[in-house]
Amino acid sequence: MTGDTVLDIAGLRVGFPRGGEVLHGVDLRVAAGECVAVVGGSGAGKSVLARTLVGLAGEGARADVRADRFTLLGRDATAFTERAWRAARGRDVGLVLQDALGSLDPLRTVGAEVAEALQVRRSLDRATTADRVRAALADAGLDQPEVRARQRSGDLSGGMRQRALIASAVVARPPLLVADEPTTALDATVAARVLDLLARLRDEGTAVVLVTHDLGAVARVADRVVVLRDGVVVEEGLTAALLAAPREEYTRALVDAARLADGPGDVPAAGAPVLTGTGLRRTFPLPGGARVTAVDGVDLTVHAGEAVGLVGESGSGKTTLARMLLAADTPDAGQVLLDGGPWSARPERDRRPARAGVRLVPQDPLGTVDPRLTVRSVLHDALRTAPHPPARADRDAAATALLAAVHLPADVLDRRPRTLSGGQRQRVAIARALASEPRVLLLDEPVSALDVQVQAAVLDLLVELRRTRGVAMVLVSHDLGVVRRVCDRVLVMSGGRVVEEGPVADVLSAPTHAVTRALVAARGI
Amino acid sequence: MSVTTAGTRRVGLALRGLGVPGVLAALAVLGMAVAVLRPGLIAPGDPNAIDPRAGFAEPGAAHWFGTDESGRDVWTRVVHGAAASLGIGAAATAIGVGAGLVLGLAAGLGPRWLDAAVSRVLEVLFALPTLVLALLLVAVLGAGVEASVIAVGAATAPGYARMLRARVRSVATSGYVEAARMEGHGPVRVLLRHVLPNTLWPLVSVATLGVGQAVVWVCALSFLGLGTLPPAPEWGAMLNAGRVYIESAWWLTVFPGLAITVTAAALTVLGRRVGQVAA
Amino acid sequence: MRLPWVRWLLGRLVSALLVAWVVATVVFFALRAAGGDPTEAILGGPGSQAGPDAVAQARAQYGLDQPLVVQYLVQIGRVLTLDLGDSYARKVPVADLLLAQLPGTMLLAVLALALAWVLALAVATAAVRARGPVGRACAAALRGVEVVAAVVPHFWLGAVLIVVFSSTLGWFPATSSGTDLAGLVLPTVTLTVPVAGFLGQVMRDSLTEAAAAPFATSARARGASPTRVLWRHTLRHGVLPAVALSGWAFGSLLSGAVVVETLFGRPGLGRLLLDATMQRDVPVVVGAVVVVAVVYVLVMLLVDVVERLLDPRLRAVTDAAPVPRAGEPAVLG
Amino acid sequence: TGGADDDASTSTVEGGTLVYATGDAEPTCLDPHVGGNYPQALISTQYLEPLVGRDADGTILPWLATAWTVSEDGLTWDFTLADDVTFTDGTPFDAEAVAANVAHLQDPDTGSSTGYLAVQKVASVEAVDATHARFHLTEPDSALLESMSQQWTAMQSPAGIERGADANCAEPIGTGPFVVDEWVPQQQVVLVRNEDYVSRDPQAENAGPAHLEEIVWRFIPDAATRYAALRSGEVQVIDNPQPDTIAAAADEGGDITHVDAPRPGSVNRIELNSAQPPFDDVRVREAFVRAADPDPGIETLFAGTTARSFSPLSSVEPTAYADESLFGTDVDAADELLDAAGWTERDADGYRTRDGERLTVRFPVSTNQSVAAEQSLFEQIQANAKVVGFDVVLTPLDLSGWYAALGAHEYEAVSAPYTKVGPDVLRILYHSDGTVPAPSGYFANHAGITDPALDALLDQASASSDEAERADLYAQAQQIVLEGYYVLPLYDQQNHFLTRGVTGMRTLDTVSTPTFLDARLAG
Ligand SMILES: Nc1ncnc2c1ncn2[C@@H]1O[C@H](COP(=O)(O)OP(=O)(O)OP(=O)(O)O)[C@@H](O)[C@H]1O
Ligand SMILES: Nc1ncnc2c1ncn2[C@@H]1O[C@H](COP(=O)(O)OP(=O)(O)OP(=O)(O)O)[C@@H](O)[C@H]1O
Ligand SMILES: [Mg+2]
Ligand SMILES: [Mg+2]
Repeated sequence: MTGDTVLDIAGLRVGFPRGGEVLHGVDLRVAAGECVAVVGGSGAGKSVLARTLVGLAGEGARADVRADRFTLLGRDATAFTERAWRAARGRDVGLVLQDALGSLDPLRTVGAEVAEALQVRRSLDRATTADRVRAALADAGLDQPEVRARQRSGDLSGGMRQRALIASAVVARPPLLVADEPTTALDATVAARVLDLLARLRDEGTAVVLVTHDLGAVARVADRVVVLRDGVVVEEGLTAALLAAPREEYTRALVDAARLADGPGDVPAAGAPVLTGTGLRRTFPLPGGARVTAVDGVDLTVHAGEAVGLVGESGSGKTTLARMLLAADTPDAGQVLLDGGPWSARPERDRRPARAGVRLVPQDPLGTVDPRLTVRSVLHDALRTAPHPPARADRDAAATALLAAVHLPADVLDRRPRTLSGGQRQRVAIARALASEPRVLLLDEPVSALDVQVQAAVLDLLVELRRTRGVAMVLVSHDLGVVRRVCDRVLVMSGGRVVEEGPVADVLSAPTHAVTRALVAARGI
Repeated sequence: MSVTTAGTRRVGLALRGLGVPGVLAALAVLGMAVAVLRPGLIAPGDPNAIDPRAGFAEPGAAHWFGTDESGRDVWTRVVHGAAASLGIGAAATAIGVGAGLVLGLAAGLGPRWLDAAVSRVLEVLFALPTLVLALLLVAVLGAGVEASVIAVGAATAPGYARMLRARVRSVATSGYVEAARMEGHGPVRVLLRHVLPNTLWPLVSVATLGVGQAVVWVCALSFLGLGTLPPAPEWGAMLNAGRVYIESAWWLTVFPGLAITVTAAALTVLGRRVGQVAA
Repeated sequence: MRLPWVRWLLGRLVSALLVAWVVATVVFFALRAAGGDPTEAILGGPGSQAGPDAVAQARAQYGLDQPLVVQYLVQIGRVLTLDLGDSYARKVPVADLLLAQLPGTMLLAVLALALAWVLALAVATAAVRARGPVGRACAAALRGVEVVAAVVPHFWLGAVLIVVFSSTLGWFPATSSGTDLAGLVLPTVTLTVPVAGFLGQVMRDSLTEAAAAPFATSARARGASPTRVLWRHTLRHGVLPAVALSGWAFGSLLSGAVVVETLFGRPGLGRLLLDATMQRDVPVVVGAVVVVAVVYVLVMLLVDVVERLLDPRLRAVTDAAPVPRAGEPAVLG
Repeated sequence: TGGADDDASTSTVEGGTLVYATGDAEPTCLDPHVGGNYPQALISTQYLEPLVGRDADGTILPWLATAWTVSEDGLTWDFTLADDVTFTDGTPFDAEAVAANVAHLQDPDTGSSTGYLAVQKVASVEAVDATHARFHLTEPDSALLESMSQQWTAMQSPAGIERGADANCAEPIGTGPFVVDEWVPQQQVVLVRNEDYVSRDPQAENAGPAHLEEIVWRFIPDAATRYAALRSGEVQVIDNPQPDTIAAAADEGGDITHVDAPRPGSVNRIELNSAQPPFDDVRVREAFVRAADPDPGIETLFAGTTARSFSPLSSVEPTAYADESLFGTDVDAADELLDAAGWTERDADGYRTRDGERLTVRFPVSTNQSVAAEQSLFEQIQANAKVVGFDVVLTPLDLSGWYAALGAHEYEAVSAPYTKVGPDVLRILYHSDGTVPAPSGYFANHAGITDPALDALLDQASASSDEAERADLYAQAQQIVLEGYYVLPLYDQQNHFLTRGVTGMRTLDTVSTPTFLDARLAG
C-alpha cells in the first residue's frame, strides 16, 4: 500500500540560538500513501520537527538545521535555498499548524486563504483557482463550500476551521502533508471526522506525517509510529505492533496513560442527594434579538460521594449546566437545590456561607487565577473560606498539605500560575477547590488540555479523592474514556437536553441515542 | 549556532533582555533620581545665583552647559530643575490619574446609569484634543504653574478614565473575579484584593509614560505664554525663556529641551518595561 | 451599502452633534465663569478706556445685558444654525473666520498624518524585515529613535528646525502661509515627528506580533514569499492598531497645530483659538472649539469606518442583523 | 530720524513687493481711531497721515496742515490745510474732514482710547472754509499739536468713516502712500501703492508715489521665526527683534541693517506703588531702587542695544531731565534705609519683616507687553533685591489678569508700557487725576502719586505755550518724580527694526513708526 519514498531524513539536528538544540538526530522516512505518526510528550520537539519538514524550523526566527540526509521528493533539501523552500512549500509539502484556531488569517476569507497556495505559483486563472478551492473545501468535508469560501475564520467553528486549514494545505495537492496536532482542539466526534479525512488523503496516495500526543488518533490512521522523546527517536514501528507491545519504557508509559483504567474501582457508596437540579433552562441573547437555548429542561441529581459524568459534543450546554449547579449563573426556569434547600433561588449574600461545600474546577484554570497572586496566596485565600479555616500561622502547612494531596511539591507555593505547566495548573486548581473541604466538586473538562500522561495522573488523583474523601463530583467532558475512568453515572447532552442517562458501563456498552453512539465510536472504545 | 561560553551568554542574555534602550533608560532614570534627590552631588552651585556680567557664556570647562541670560549656570539649573519638572509632570499626572480613577471606577463599577452618564462626559471631553482642553482650562483658571498643572492633569484625565473604565470592566468580568466570588469571598474583599490591584497595576506603567508626556504638555503651555516665568529652574520655563536667544545662545534651548526629551523617552521605555512585567 | 450601516452611521453622526452641543455648552459657561468681561474684548481689549455709554451700548448690541441663560440659548441657537455670531474682537462673522482658517489647519494636519503614516510604515516594515546583525542593529537603533521622536516637544523641535534649516542653511522658509509647499515643509515635519514616532512604535509592535502569528506561519508554509506574507497578511493586522489610534493621533496634531501655527506664524484654527482664548472672544472660542470637536469626532468616525473596512470582525457590531455563527451540523438525528 | 543707511554701492529697483513681519499683536481693527495701540500705529503709518509731523528735536512740522495759529487764551486753534489732497476714495481732504475725524474720535461708539485722550480738551471743530479748520478747546492744551501728530489721530476719509465701524476697521481710507487692499486675518495685510500720492510728509525725499508697488504686512509672533524669515530672505523688514539678534547682525557685518528708533514720551520704568505699604515710605522705595542694580543686566540682556536711563522721559524727548546720582547701587545704604523704616527683622528665608509681616513686593508682569529680556531683567532685580531683604513676587499674567491686578491695587511694583508723544505724558502718568480709574477701571498713575505741587507744575505746563517755560516746568516735575523714588527708570522704550535688502526705510519722529514712502528693494 505504500509507494515511493517521499521524505527521507536521517540525523536531523535542529537548534535555536536561544534555547539550544531541540532535535538531536532524528530519522524519519515516509512513503507515498503512508501515514507516519510522530508521538511524544509535551516539549518533545514534535512541532519543531513538523516545521522543519517545510523549512520553517524557527517560524521565521533563526534556527540551525543540520541533517545527515534530508531528501524531499528525491531532492536534497539540506541544500535548499530559501527560494527553493518557498517553491516547495504548498506544492511539495503542506503543513497544518498546531494552532488551528489561529492559523487562518481572521481578516481574509477562507477562500482566499485556501487559494493562496495556488496563487503563489500564478499558474492558474481565477476560475480554475476558485474551482480548485471549492473542491478542496468540499474534499475536506465542509458543507456548502461556496458559502464557506466567502466566510472568514471567525465565522467558522473549530472543527470547520481545522478542515479549512487542511484544505489550504492540500489544495495544491502536495505529495506530503504534515499535520501537527490536528485534533487537539476538537471534540471527539469532530476529531474523528478530521482523522477520517486524513485517512482518506493517505488512501489517495498522499504521504502523511501526523504529529500528535493522542494515541487514539494514532491507532485510527497511522501505519507507522515514531516515538519522540526530548528530541530523540526512542522507538519506531508499525502502529499495531508498537501500541500492543511497546519496547521502550517511555512508550509504554505513553500507551498505559492513554489506556485509561476502567472505572474508579472501590469507592464509598453514594449517600443522600446533595445537589438537585430540576427543569433547568437557560437561554442567551444573540446579537440582533434572537436567543439561543443553551440548556433546555434538564433534571439532575448528585448524591453524596457519587460521580456523575456529563458528556456531549461542543456547544451542547455542559458548561452552562455546570455553572448553574454552582449558582454562578441563574436558570431562567427550574431551580437548583443544595441539601434539599434552595440554592439557585437564594440571594448571593445568603449563598456565600454555603459556597464552601460546592466547588468548581474550571476548564481554563489560568483564567480563573489572579495573575498577580502566587500559588501560596491563592491557596491561602481559598483556605479562608473553609468551614474551619486554619489559623494564619497554620495556613502554609495547610497549603502544603493541599499541594501534597494533588502530588505537587511545596516549592510550587511561591510560583505564579503562569509559570506552571498545564498539568501543574490543573492540579493547583483542584487543590484550590479542595481547600474548603467541599462535598461536591464540579469539574469542567479538567483534562482535555493536558497530554496523555498528565491527564492520566490527574484522573488518578480524582479517583483517589473519591476514595479517600468521598467527594461527590460532576465531571464534564467530551471524552467518554475520561468519564468511564472516574464516574459512576453518565448523562449525555445534546442541544441543551439530556438525551441519555444511566450507569457508565451500560451507556457505553449499549448506547441508545445517536449522539452517544457517535461519541462512543469516536473514542474508539 | 555560534559557540559561546556559558558566562558570556548569560551576560548577553541579561543585556538583551533589557535591550540597549532599556540600559540607556535605566541609566537616564538613575541620573534623574540623583538629580531629584541629591542635586548638589552633581551640581553643587546655586541654580538661582545670578551674575549678569557672565551672561551668555558658551558651554565650556567653567560652565558645562553654558550660562543663561542672567549668568546662571545652565548645568546647575538643569540638574536642580529635575525635581521641579518631574514634580510638575508627576503632579499633573497624579491629577489626571486621580480624576481618571474616580471617573473610571465610577463608570466601571457603578450602576448602569452612572456608567452611561460618565461615558457621555468622557466622550465629550475626549472630543477635545489635550492641548485645546488644557488651553480652555488655563483660560478659566488663569495662567501660571499651578493652573497649567491642573489644566494638563484635567486634560489628560479623560484618557486615563477611558482606559480605567475599560480595564475595570474587563477585570470585573474576568474569570478570576468570578472564581473569587464563587469561592464565597464578599464583594468588598473581591474589590480590594482583585479588582483594584489588577486595575491599578497597569496604571503604573501608563502613569510612568504619562509623567513624561505631562512634562511636555506643561512646557507647551509655557511656550504659549500660559505657563510660568523663571527664575525657578524648571525645564519648560528654562527652555521657553532661553528659546528667544536661540540664534545666539543655542545651549539655552538645546539642553533643557534635551532634558525634557531624554526624561520623557526614558520614562516611556521604563513605562513599557513595567507594562511588560504587569502584563 | 446595507441599511444597518446607514443606521450605524446616522447614530454616530447624531452622537457627534450631541457632543458638539455639550462641548459648546461647557465652553460657553466655562469661559463666562472665567471672568474677564467680554465687553472688554468688544471694546478693544483689556485696559480699553471706553466710557460707560460705550460699554452699555456694546453690551446691548451683543446681548450681554440679557440673562446668562438667554445669552447661552442665543449662542446655541447660532451654533445650530451654523451662524456662529460675530467675533467680539474682530467684529466679523465667526463662521467666516473659522472657514478661512480651517483649510490651512486641516491641510497641515492631514499632511502630517499622511507623512507620519508613511514614515511609520517604512520604519516598521523595515524593522520587521531586518535580517543579519547590521540590520538588527539598525532596527534596534530605529526603535530608540522612535521612542525619542514620540516624546520630542513640538515647540522645541520646531525652534531647532527653524534655526538649522531656515536661518542657517536657508533651505526652507521659516514662515508659511496657506498652501505654499516649501513653507509647509518645516511645520509639517515638526508636527509629523512625534506622531510618526508614536505610530511607528505601535505599528512595529503589532507587525512583529502578526509576523509571529500562526496564520503568518501558515501562509509561509503555503509557499508565500516574505513580501506576500507582509502585504497580504501581516500588514493589515499590523496597521489595525495604528488605524485605531490615528483618530487620537489626529487630535494630537490639532493640539500640535496650536503650537506650530504660532511658531511658524501660520494662520490657522489653532492660532485663532489661542488668540481668541487670550482675548476672551467667547463666540470665536466656542465656534473654534465646536469645529475642532466636530472635526475630531468625524475623524474618529472615519477611523471607525476604515477600521471596519479593514477588519471584518468589527462589522458584526455594525450589522444589526446577527451573523449566525455557523456551528457544526448536528451530529445526527 | 532713524534711517536705514543708503549704501551707494547697492543697486535698487523701482516697484516690487516688500514683506514686513511684525511681532506685535495683529490689530483687531486697522483704523487706529478704534482703541488705539501701537500695532495699529505701525501699520496705519502706511495709509493714514496726521495733521502735523514732528522732527527729532520735537519741533512740530507741517503735514496735512500747512500752518496753524493759537489764540492768546490758548482756547482756539486755527489750522490751514493743504488744498490739493484727496483721500484714496476720491473724497477731498478739507476742514469738514478734520471735523469729522475729531468727531469720530470723540464718538463713544468708536471706542477710541488713545485718540480720545488726545482730543479730550477739544470742544468742537469748526470748518471755517474748505482749507481752514478751527479747534475750540475747553481749556488750554499745549500738547495739542503733539497729540495731533500721532498716528492715532490721523486723518481718514469721512466717507470711509460713514461706512460704519466694520467696513472702516477692515479697510480704513486715508491719504497715505499705500492703500489697504486685503486683510487675511492672522496672516497678513496687503497694502498696494497709492498711485496718485503726492507727498506732504515733511521729512520725505520722495515727492510722488512710493517706489514699492506693494507691502505685505505679515504677523509672525515668534521672534526667532521672524529673524529666521529675515535671514532666509522671506521678509525684508522685521520689528521687535531679539537684542542678541541685533547684536549678531551688527557683528556679522552682513547685509542686515539695524534701525533703532526709541519710542518717545515716557521711558521704560518700574513704578513703585506709593499709595500703600511698604512703598508709601520713601525710604523703602529708595532702598528698593538702590538695591535693584539693573545696569549689568541691561548691558548683557540688551547686548549693547540700549543704554540705562535715569529720567522719566525717553531720551528722544528734548525735555527729558535725568539725575544719575539718585540711582547709584548701594546695598549698605539700602539696608540702612530699611532698618530705619522699621523693617529690621529677617525671617527664615532671609526676607525682612516688620511686625511679623514680610517685606513683599508683588510685581505682576504682563506677558503680552513684556519682552523676554525685560522679564529676565526683572528676575535679576528680584535676585538683587532679595539681598537686602525684599521678597519680590513676579507673577506672569495675561493682559486681562494684569489689568485686573492693577485695578485691584494688588501690586507694589509694575512696569507699564503707556506712552504718548511729548512730555505731556508726565501729566497722564503722574498727575493725581491719574489715580482715579476710568469707567473701564484703568488708571495711568500706577505709582499712586498724589502730590499737589507736582499736579500744579503739570497743569501749568499743559496750559503754557511758551517752550522754555514748558521745558522748565517739566524738568521740575521730573525732578519731583525722580527724587521721590516713585519710579526706577530702566531704558528707552525699545523699538528696533532689522532690514535686509531694502533701503530708504525711515521712522517718523512722532511715535517712531516706520514709513516706506522712500523705501526701495535692493536690486
Ligand atoms: N523558535 C524557537 N526558539 C527556541 N526554542 C524553541 C523554538 N521553538 C520551539 N522551541 C523549543 O523546542 C522544544 C520543543 O518544542 P515543540 O513545540 O516542538 O514541542 P512539542 O513536542 O510540539 O510539544 P507540544 O505537545 O506541547 O506541542 C521546546 O522546549 C520549545 O521551547
Ligand atoms: N454567555 C453566553 N452568551 C451567549 N451564548 C452563550 C453564552 N454561554 C454559552 N452560550 C451558548 O450556549 C450554548 C452552550 O454553551 P456551553 O458553553 O454550555 O457548551 P459546552 O457544552 O460547554 O461546549 P464546549 O464543549 O465547547 O465547552 C452554545 O451555543 C454557546 O454559544
Ligand atoms: Mg507542538
Ligand atoms: Mg464547555
